Amino acid sequence: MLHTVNKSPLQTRDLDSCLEHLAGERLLLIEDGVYAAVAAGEASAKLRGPAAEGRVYALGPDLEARGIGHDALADGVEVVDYAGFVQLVAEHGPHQAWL
Amino acid sequence: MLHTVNKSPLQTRDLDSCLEHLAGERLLLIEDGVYAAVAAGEASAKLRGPAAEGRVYALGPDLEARGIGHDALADGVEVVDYAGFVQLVAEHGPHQAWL
Amino acid sequence: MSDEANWEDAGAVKRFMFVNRKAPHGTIYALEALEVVLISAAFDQDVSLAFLDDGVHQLRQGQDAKALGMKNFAPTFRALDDYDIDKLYVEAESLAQRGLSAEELIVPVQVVDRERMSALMAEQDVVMSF
Amino acid sequence: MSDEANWEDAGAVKRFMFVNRKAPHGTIYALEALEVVLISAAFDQDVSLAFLDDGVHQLRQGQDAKALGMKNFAPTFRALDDYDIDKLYVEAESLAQRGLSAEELIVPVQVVDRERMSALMAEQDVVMSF
Amino acid sequence: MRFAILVNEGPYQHEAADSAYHFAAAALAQGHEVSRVFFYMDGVHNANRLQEPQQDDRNIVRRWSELAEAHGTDLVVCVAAALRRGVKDEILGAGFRISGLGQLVEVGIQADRLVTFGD
Amino acid sequence: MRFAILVNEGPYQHEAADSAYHFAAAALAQGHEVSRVFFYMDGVHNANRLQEPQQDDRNIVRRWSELAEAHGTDLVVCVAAALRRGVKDEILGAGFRISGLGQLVEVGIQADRLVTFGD
Repeated sequence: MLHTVNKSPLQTRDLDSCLEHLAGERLLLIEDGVYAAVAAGEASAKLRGPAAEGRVYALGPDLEARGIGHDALADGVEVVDYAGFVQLVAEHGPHQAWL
Repeated sequence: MLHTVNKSPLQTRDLDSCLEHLAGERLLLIEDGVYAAVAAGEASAKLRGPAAEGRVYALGPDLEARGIGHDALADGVEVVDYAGFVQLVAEHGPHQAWL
Repeated sequence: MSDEANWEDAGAVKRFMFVNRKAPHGTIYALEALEVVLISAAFDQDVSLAFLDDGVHQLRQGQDAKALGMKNFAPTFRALDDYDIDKLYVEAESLAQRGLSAEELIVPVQVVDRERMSALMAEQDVVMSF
Repeated sequence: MSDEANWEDAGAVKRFMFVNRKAPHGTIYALEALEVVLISAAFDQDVSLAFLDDGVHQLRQGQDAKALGMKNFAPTFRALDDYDIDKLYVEAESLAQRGLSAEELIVPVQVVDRERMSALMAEQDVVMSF
Repeated sequence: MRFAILVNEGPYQHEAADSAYHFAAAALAQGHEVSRVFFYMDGVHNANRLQEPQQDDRNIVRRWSELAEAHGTDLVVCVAAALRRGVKDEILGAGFRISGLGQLVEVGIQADRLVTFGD
Repeated sequence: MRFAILVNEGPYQHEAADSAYHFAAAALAQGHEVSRVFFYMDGVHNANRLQEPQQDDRNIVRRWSELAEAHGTDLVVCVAAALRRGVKDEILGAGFRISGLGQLVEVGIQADRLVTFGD
């Protein structure tokens, strides 16, 4: 299963709820959800466990739009483009959007 | 100044941010914001200070729509209808919506 | 219904979960999720509903949106049983945070803990989140 | 502009604050708030902008939405000075939570603490929140 | 007292359009003036006269038109927001007009209170 | 692989409509099939052909029409959501059609993956 979160982690509880239900699955941060991946931000600590296991991704075009360089990302977060988003859904099964 | 919050307190941080900036002003809970006023809910504790001073209101039609009886409300929260909403804005000055 | 004919040809039965995480009335998401659930009944799939986070508010008794001119759709949850949709899972932690108990809900539900809810989600073929 | 003529007759000068609390690009709120600010310059009011919560993200340097086909509106903040709009208040606590410093922002701003921000809000005649 | 209202969201999706209407109606019922309602961003969809809600639901565009008819409230749709979203004169409800953002700032100056509804 | 996409929000207001488009385009570029995009709730506003964004902005309705034209993707607008919001045949973009919610459930069954974009 591939989970996506599209909201900022300091604005809504969607990321928190997703992480509470993530178990061993994968998480892709899209839209305003990518702010969670900023290492210097408060929310990035929440990603530490799954990121260390290579299960957290952030959408590149959404990072660029928001002025977040790849060097600013928390350890273990992998950047993918839309092609990578498609591959993640294809490989890891049903999509669950935490809207 | 009259502040309004229209989001659920367990979904977004809008109520938190509003309360952090409320100072001595008044707060009216509308739309999904009214869930904050439910005494049994986790969020109602945050309202305690301003509610005790009679500065917290909840919109009656929005409570009814959501099945929240007046007896379920936290102490000090005053229920107003739309006429009361209009009066609050008229008497207490500029409106600030915490969208 | 031609839709039905199509999928019956395919013979597929999938596990569909409708995930409800939003409060009713503030947005139309909750109401429209229920519309899809009702339609899905015609397709004889393995349908379940999950209520967590603010989605549990959808099941509160006594909702009355008349004064707002909006629809009272909560009673429609009672009709799901007639469509053989009876897997309604409600997360215990979400209820507790909101001071709600299962007895206060408009329909009988299965209360599950967060771990069980995660496991149920992971078993699905299709998840529609609202 | 007939709009201008009308208010000039009234002779009113009001304190207008535009409160920005949302991140850019995910919704159009941030972009459209800036549009109102630019228009307001033509009305010679006492205009200020407040950035708090996720609104501070609007001022990040290096935003590039080209790959999304969306507008890069952040550089427009640099034009505000030409319109004599120079009261940009940014909340220190909001920056800190997001790991941002004032030096990383696209324009010079006044960093204020939460208490000062509350006081500034309370001084306004009109607050437009986005 | 003279009120102005800003509506940032479209009909049916968010409660904002309902809240704005009920506020306006209540202000008028108390004898206040509601000089202008400004529809911005997705708020412009409020003005689409092609809306055909189900029988048991409210008709949001008609409700605004009737309010304007009864009380002379100026219903202004932001031209840039409307063009972008395809809300054109040919589908505009009665009592609405399309104009510039200056109409929002202007009424912010002229009205005693500006009340905002959005998401 | 066969993808289906659900779009719950309108154009320009939320990024959801953009994300859905970029996902669809990327899937097609990889040789996958995108058999249907279903527009639900405010998503129906994506189909309004009267949209006239500014010169330097993307044209969301045209982008969908071109995608359908090039790849045969079925663009389905929910009839109930569209009626309520005034999205009628007379303002429908090329390649879109109005139909029932059954089309969403059907494609959820038929497609290998259903991907949802909303707010």
